[in-house]
Amino acid sequence: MKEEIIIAGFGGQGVLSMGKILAYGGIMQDQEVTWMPSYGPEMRGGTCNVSVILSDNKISSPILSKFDTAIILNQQSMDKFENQVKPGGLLIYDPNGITRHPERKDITICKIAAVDEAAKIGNAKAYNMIILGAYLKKKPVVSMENVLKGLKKSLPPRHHNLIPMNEEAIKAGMDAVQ
Amino acid sequence: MKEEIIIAGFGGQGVLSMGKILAYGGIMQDQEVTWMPSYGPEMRGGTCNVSVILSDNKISSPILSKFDTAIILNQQSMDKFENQVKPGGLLIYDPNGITRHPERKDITICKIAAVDEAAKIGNAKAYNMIILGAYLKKKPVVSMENVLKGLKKSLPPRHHNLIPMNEEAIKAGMDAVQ
Amino acid sequence: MALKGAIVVDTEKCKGCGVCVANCPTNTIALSKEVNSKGYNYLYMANLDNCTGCTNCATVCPDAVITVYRVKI
Amino acid sequence: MALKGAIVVDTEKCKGCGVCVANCPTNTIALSKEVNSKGYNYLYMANLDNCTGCTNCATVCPDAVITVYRVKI
Amino acid sequence: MAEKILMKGNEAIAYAAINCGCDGYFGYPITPQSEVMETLMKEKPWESTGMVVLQAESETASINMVYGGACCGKKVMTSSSSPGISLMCEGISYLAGSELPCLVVNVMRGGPGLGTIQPSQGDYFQATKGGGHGDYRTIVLAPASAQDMYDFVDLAFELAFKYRNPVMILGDGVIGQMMEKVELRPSKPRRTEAEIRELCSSWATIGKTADRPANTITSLALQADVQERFNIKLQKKYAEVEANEVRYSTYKCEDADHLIVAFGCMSRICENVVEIARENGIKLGILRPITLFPYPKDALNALVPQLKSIMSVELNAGQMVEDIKLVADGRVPVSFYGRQGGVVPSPEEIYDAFVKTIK
Amino acid sequence: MAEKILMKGNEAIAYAAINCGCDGYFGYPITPQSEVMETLMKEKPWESTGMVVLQAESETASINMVYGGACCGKKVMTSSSSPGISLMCEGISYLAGSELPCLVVNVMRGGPGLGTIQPSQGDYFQATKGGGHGDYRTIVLAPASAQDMYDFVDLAFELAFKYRNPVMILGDGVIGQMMEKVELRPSKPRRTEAEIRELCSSWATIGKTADRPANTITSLALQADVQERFNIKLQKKYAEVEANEVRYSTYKCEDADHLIVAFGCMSRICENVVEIARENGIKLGILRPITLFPYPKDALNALVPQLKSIMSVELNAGQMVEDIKLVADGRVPVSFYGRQGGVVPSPEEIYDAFVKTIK
Amino acid sequence: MDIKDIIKPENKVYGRTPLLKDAILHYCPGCSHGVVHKIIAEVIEEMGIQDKTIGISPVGCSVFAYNYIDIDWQQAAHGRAPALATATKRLMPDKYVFTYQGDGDLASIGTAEIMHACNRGENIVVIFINNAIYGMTGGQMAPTTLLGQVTATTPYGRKAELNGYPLKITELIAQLEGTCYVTRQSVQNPGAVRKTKKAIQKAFENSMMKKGTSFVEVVSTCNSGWKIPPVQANKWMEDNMFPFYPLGDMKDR
Amino acid sequence: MDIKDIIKPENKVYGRTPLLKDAILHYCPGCSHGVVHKIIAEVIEEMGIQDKTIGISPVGCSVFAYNYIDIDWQQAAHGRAPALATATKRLMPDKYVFTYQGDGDLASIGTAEIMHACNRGENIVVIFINNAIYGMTGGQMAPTTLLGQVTATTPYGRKAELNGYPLKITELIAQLEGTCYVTRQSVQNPGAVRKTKKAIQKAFENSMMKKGTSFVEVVSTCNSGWKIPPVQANKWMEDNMFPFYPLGDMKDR
Ligand SMILES: Cc1ncc(C[n+]2csc(CCOP(=O)(O)OP(=O)(O)O)c2C)c(N)n1
Ligand SMILES: Cc1ncc(C[n+]2csc(CCOP(=O)(O)OP(=O)(O)O)c2C)c(N)n1
Ligand code: SF4
Ligand code: SF4
Ligand code: SF4
Ligand code: SF4
Ligand code: SF4
Ligand code: SF4
Ligand SMILES: [Mg+2]
Ligand SMILES: [Mg+2]
Repeated sequence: MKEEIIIAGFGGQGVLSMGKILAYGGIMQDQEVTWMPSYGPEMRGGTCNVSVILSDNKISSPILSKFDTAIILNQQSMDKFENQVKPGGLLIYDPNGITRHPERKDITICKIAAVDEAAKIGNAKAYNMIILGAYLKKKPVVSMENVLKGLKKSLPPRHHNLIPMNEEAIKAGMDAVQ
Repeated sequence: MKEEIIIAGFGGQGVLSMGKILAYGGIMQDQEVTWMPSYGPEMRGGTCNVSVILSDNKISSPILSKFDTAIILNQQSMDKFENQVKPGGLLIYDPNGITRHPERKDITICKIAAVDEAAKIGNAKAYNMIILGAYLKKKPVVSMENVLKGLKKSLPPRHHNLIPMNEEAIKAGMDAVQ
Repeated sequence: MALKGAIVVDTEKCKGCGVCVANCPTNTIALSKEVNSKGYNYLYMANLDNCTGCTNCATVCPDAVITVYRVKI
Repeated sequence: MALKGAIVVDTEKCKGCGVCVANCPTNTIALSKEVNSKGYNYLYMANLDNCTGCTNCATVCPDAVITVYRVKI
Repeated sequence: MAEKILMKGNEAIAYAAINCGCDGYFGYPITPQSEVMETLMKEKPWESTGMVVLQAESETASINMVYGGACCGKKVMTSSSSPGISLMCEGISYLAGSELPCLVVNVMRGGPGLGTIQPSQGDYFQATKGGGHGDYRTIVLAPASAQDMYDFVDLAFELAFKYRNPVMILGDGVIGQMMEKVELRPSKPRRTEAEIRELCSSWATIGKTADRPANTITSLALQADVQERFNIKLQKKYAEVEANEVRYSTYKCEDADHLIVAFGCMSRICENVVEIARENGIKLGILRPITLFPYPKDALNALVPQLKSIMSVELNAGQMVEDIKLVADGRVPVSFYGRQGGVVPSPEEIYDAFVKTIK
Repeated sequence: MAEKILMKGNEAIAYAAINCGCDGYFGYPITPQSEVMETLMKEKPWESTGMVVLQAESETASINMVYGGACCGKKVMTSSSSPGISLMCEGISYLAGSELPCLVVNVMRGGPGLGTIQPSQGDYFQATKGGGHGDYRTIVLAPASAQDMYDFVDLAFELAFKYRNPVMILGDGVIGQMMEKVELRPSKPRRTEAEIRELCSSWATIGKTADRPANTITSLALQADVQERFNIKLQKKYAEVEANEVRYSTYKCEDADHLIVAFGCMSRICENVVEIARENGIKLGILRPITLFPYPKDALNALVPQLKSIMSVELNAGQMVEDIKLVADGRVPVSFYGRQGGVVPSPEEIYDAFVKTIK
Repeated sequence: MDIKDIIKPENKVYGRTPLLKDAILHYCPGCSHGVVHKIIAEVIEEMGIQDKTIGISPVGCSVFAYNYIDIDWQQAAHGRAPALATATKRLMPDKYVFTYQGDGDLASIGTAEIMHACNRGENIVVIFINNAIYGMTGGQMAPTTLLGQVTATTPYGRKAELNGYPLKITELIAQLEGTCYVTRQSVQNPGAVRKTKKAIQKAFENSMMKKGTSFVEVVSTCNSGWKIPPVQANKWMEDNMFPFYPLGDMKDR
Repeated sequence: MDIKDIIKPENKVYGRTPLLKDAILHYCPGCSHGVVHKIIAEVIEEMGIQDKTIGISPVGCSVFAYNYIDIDWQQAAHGRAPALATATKRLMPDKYVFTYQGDGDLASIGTAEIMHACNRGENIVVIFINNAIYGMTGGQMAPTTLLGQVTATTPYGRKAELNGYPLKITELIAQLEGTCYVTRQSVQNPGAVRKTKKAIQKAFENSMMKKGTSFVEVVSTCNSGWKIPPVQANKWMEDNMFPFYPLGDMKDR
C-alpha cells in the first residue's frame, strides 16, 4: 500500500498537524512515512501545505508532483493542486472560501463544509479533525485506533485530555460525507 | 647586465631603504628592478632583509636562492646568506656584531666597519649609506649621479636637505674600502 | 459646532487585527462576521452615527487601509 | 636602619628600553655603551652603592630580566 | 526494538546530540534549521546530561564558541544554513588549522546572498573545497533522511576526534524540514573529565598540570617553513581520511549501463528515476556519495569501465559534477542536471533530462 | 612617456584606485596588504578627486560598506588578506547575488587559520569556486607584477560594471610587498552624478525620481521559482563572461612538448624554469592564466594535443590543478608541484620537480 | 447628514500616503512594522524628499520594506545595514539615508556595525524596531527579550544565567559621541504614533545638518512571536516592555 | 658591604616568576604587554591556579602570549576571544578563564563578542590592553586612538569627521548588567603596576564567585606604533591618554 497525500490551505487551518497525525497513524501500523511541509518565514497569512506519504515499503522521493489525494482548503491551493491529483485519485475540499470549484472529471471529488460542521459541534479548533475524518471515511488508509494512537503521540501529554474531543470531530467529519 | 643582491641585518639598520635607493638608482639608468623585502609583524628586534635585482632585461623571478652580492650586517644573516653567494660573487659585511667571520674562499669578501665610519663622520644615521658606498666602490652597478637621483626620488621632499649628507656618507664608505 | 465623520475601509487589505477598534473613542467600528478573500474579518462602521472623524483608527492602522472624512456641522 | 640592595640583570634578555632607569629613585642604574647579541644597550648598575633594593626597576621591567636582592644594614 | 519517533531532520540532530554525549551546542537562528536549537532548548539537556546550549549573538560568535569548546576536548557543535555558514568561514579555517574536532551542520538553502529559504545543494564547493582560506578540508557527511541526520551526529563526533578535524553534516531544507520515523540509538553518556584528560591531555586546554608542558591551541606560525611542515602534516592527515573514511552506497549498479551520481535528498529522489528507467528497459544505477570529502573516487572509478554515461544530479548549477569528471578523466561522458534556487525536481523531470543525455 | 615610479604592488593598488576614478575604499588593516589603505590615507584623495577612504571596524563591515557603495552605482573597493577575505564570504555572496559591481583585492597569505603572513596562493578555490554560499562567481584577475596590480584596478572596475559583478584581484604577499617600476596611466576622473544617473539609473539606489519606478537592490526571493529564474540568469551571465573575458599569456609555447601552468608570482618564477629546461634541451612552455575565472580553458585545450605533460605549479596543496585536469580530461598527464605555508620555491627547485615528472 | 455626503474628496482628513505602494503588507495582522512603515512614508512625503531618500532594509520581518515604501532601497545582510548606510551617505552626502532594523538585526549580530556607525557619527537615521523577539525566523529570543519572557529558544522564560540579560542598547548608543539624537518611542495608540512620527521627522532633518547619527527606537509588538493577539499585545507591551524600556528622548543636541 | 654579599638567594626580594617561560619576549623594548604578562603570571602563581587557568590570546602583538605564560592557552581569531572564553568557562566552570585582548581586537572587530559576553555575564576575566593603536600590523588607527593622534592610517592625526571618535568602550561595558567589576589601570610605574596586579587578582577571584564578568583595562603604550621611545611614551600616555581615559574603578559589585 502506498498513499500520497497533499494537504493545502492557509496557515492556521491546522494543515501541518493534520498531516502529522496521519503520519503518526501510519507509523502505528508499521508503515514508512514522510511528512514534508512547505515552509516559509513566520509571517502569518500565507498559504501552507504538507505532503504526506504512507507506504508499506521504503519511500524514495518525498517530493511529489502527483498525488493520490489532495485535501484543499483555500482557492490558491485549488488553483495549484487540482491538476496534481492522479487520474482516479481523490480531491477533498472545503467549499468555504472557494470561488472556483474543481472541474476534473477523472477523479473523485468530495466536498466537506468543515467550517459549518465545526460550528455545529461548537469547536472551531476541531476544523482540521473534521477534514481528517472526511478523508478517512473516503480512504480508510489508517484505522481509527491508529489515528488515535497517532494523536496521542503527536500531542504533548498536557493536551491528551483533548483527544476525546478530537475523536468526536473526526467522527463528525466521517459522518458529514457519503 | 644583471645584479642580484641581498642586504640583510637587523630592523633599524636601514636595510630596506638602502635597497630602495639602489633600486631607484637602477630605474634612473633605465633598468628593470625588483625590491623584495622579508616582511613580518611590526614588533622590533627581528632580522630583516631585502633582495634587489637590477637588470637590463625583464626580470622573471624576484625570489632568489643565489646572489651576486650579499651585504651582511649581523650574525644571523651571515649564518643564513654566506652560502647563498654565487661562486665568484661578493660578500660585504660589517664585522661589528659578527662572531663568526665568513669562511668561503671562492668569493670576494670585503669588510667595512661602518659603525666606526659613521662615528667618524659623526652621523650614526648614515650607517647604511656608508655600507652602500662600500658596495658601489666594489661594484659600480649604479653611477653616483643615478644614486643621488634615486635618493631624491626615494626621500620625501621635506628630507631633500639630507641628500648632501648622504652623499658624503656614501663617499666615506667608498673611501673606507679598497 | 460638532464634528461628524466617516471612514472608508479597504476591506480586501484589512487584516482584522482590531487595533483600530480598540482605539476608536466613539465605539463606531467593529470587525465583520464575514471574511475577505484572505480569510480575515475585516473592519466596518458598526455605528455609523458615532464617528467624529478623529482619525485615531486610521492613525494606528498598520495596514493603512482606512481613509477618514470629516465635516463640521 | 638602612636598606642596601643590588640587582642582577639578565643582560642577554634586556632590551635596553630604559623604563627601569626612569623609575629608579636612587639613580643606580644606566644603559651600557656595549650591546648584547641582539644589538641592545643593556642595563647595568652604574652606581653600585646607591641601590636600596626597592624593586621599582624590576617591577616595571617589561622583560622581567631584573632580580633584586636586599639586606638590612 | 528501539522506539521509532516521527521527527524532522532538524529535530533528529538535536536528539542525537543529547543522546551521543555532546557537551555543547552554540548557534544562531536561521531558517530552515532553527528547530535544532529550539528542540535543544525545549529538552533542557543541561538538566539531564549537563550539555550546554547557548544562543550566540551571531554565527561568527557561534563558530568561535565552538572553537573554544573544541580546545577543551569537548564534543561541541553548531548548526546553521548557507548565509550563516559563510559567516563561519574564517572560524572553520581556524578550527581546521588548529586541528580541532567539532561538528558543523549546514542545512542548505538557495543562494547566493539572502536567496531563498527553500532547499538547495549550492554549498557543495564551499563545504568540500573550503569556503575559508588556505588548504584545509572538513570531512563532509551528506544525510538523505532524518535517520541519517540522527546517526551522522555520533559518527561525525567519532570522526572529528579520530582525526582532530572539523566534520560537517551537509543537509538541506528537505532533509531538515521533512518528518520521518527515526529509530533512537542507545544513548552514550558525556565523557567525564577523567576520560577527556585521558584522551586529549596531549593537546587540549584543560589546565596545565605538572606532568606535562602547557598546551597551546593555535594556527599561527610566523616562519614559512614551520607553517609548511604543518601544512604537509595536514595534507597527510587528509590523505589518511581519504584512504579510510570513504562512505557511499549504490543502488542497482551491478548491471548498470548508466549511472546517476547524487547525494543527500537527491539520491532518494533519483531512486524513483531508476525505477522509471528500468521500466523503460534502461539499466540505470545510482552512486550516492555519503562522504563528500573524502569523495568515493575509487568506487566511482571501479564503475567507469562498465558505464556508457554518468549524470550528476544536484540542487545547484553544477558543482559535484567536477569531482565526477576528475575521476572519469575522459573515459565516459559526464553530464549534469540540476535545479536551483530551492526548486526540487521530480523524478519524472530528471528522467526526461537523463534520457536526453543518452540519445 | 609616462613617469615610472618604484612602488610596492600594494601601493600600486592605491594609486591606481585614485587614478582610475574610484569613488570609495573601505578596509581593515591586515598584513601583507595594509599599505593599500595607508597609501590612500597618505594621499588624501578626498581632497583631490573626492574619493572616500574609510577604515572600517572589521572586514565584515568593509565588505558591507562596499555593498552599500555599490548599490549607489559607485566604483567601490576593499582589500584584505586571506583570513579577512573569509570574513567577507557572506558579503561577497550578497554582492554577487544582488549583481553589484565592486572590486575586492586579496593579497593572499599562508593559511589555514591565522597561518603565516608570508605569500601563498591557498585561496584559489575560495576565489574561483565561491567561498560564500550558493552558485555565484566572481571574476578573478591574477596579477604577476606591481604594474599588473596597478593596471588591473581599472580593468576590474570596467569588468565589474560591464557585468554588474564583483571582481577580485587575487594577489599574494610577493606581489603586494615587492617594489617594481610602475608606469602610471592617464588618469580618469570620477564619474559625475549625471554620468552615474545615465549609466546606472535602471538599477542603482540614487534616489527615486518621477520618471522611473523605485530601484531595489536585493538578493532575496521567497519563491523558489523566482529565485531559480534569477539563478539561471546569473549562470547565463557567467557563461557570457567565460565567452568574452578570458585573459592569459603564454611563454615559449609554440614548440613546447611540456607545459607549466602557473599564475601570479609563480608564473614569473617559472619563466626561469623554462630557461633552465631549454638549456637542458627540454622544450618547456608556460601558460599563465590571467583570469582565473573565467579560466582559459580553450587556450589550454588547444595546447593539449601537442603536449607530453602538464605541470601545475602553485603556492598551495594543489587547487588550480583540478581546473587543468578538467580541461585535459585524461588526454595528457597532469602533475602538480607546490609549496605551502608561505614558502616560495626557487626556479631550480621547480625544475628538479618538473624533471622527475617527465622521467 | 448622510454618510454619502461626508465621504467626499474635499472632506478627506486622513488617507493612505501615495508614498506607500499598493501592495498588501505581508506582516501579520496588527504588527507594529506596518505602522512604522506608514509614518516613515508620511514623513518622506511631507518633507518632499522621495527622490533624495535611500532606505536600507534589514534581514528580519521588515526585509521586504522595499515592497511598501516607494523609494530606492538597499537590502542589507543580517545586521549590516549601518555599514551600507555609512558608505551610501559618505558617497552621496546630499541624500537622506536611513536604516530600518529589528532587534536581532541591530542588537545581536549587528552590534559592532551599529555601535561603530553611531560612534563615527555617520549622518544617517536609524529606525530600530524593538519587539523583543526574532519575528521572521519564528519567535526566538532577541537580545532585548525580557527576563522571564517565553520564546522559541527560551521556552521556560529567559533566565539571566542561561541566556544573559536583556540589552538596553539604546542607552549605550546615547552615550556615543557620534550620536546627536536618541529617542525611544512606540506606536500603540494615536498619540504615540504622532510622537514617533515627529521623532522620525526630526531625525531626517538632523541628518542634513551634519550633527551626527539620529537613532529612533520604537518599542513594538510581535503578536505572532509573542503568541498574543494584537490588541492584547499592545497592552502586554505597555505593562511589560515600558517599565524596562522607558519611553522618551535620551539625547538631543 | 660588597655586592657579592647582597646577591644571595636568601636576600632575593623580587625575581622572575617561574610562571614566565624562559623565552625572550618578542615585544619591542619597553612595550607594556611585557609588564602585563608578568603580573598575570605572578597572580596565577600566587593564587596557585596554574592547573586551573586557561588563557585566550588575541590577534595582535600579544598573539604569542602563549609562548610566555606557562599555562594552557587558546589562540583566538581576531576579536573573538570572548566567544572562546564563553564556551570554555561554560563547559569547564571550575576553571579560571581569561581573555587578553588589544584595542583593535576588543573594541573594533570584536565589539559584538565582548559586548555580548559581558552582557551575558560570563564568569570570565577580560584583560584589555588599550594602547590606542594597532601594534602588530604596523601602527594603524584603533577605535581608541585619540583625536589628533598620528597613526599609519591617520597620518595627519585622527579627525572625528573622517575617522570617527575615540571609543570609551570600558565605560559602556561598565553599564552592562552582566559585569561585576570594571576598572581602568596602567603599568608605567611601580605603583601603577601594583594596582593593576591587585585588580587582576580581584578579577580572577570574582570569576569563581559567579558574579559575572570582570573587566580590567590597562592603558598602555606602543612605542613602535606611536614612534616615541619607551620612556617618553609613558610620559605621552600620562599626558594624553589619562585625561581621556581616566584611571580607576568604574564598577565593583
Ligand atoms: C547571517 C544570517 N543569520 C541569520 C539569519 C536568519 N534570520 C533572519 S531574520 C532574523 C532575525 C529577525 O529578528 P529581528 O531582527 O528582531 O527582526 P523582526 O523579524 O523581529 O522584525 C534571523 C536570525 C539570516 N538571514 N542571516
Ligand atoms: C580577520 C583579521 N583581520 C585583520 C587581521 C590583522 N591584524 C592582526 S593584529 C591586528 C590589530 C592589532 O591591534 P590591537 O588589537 O590593538 O593589538 P596590539 O597589536 O596593539 O596589541 C590586525 C588588524 C587579522 N589577523 N585577522
Ligand atoms: S487596524 Fe487596519 S488592518 Fe487592523 S482591523 Fe483596523 S482597519 Fe483592519
Ligand atoms: S475616525 Fe475616530 S471616531 Fe471615526 S471610526 Fe475612526 S477612531 Fe472612531
Ligand atoms: S626595563 Fe628591563 S628591558 Fe628595559 S632596560 Fe631595564 S632591564 Fe632592560
Ligand atoms: S632596586 Fe630600586 S634602587 Fe635598586 S636599581 Fe632597582 S629601582 Fe634602583
Ligand atoms: S512575525 Fe512578528 S514582527 Fe514579523 S510580521 Fe508577524 S508580528 Fe510582525
Ligand atoms: S608594536 Fe607596539 S604593542 Fe606591539 S610589541 Fe611593539 S610596542 Fe608593543
Ligand atoms: Mg525583532
Ligand atoms: Mg592596540
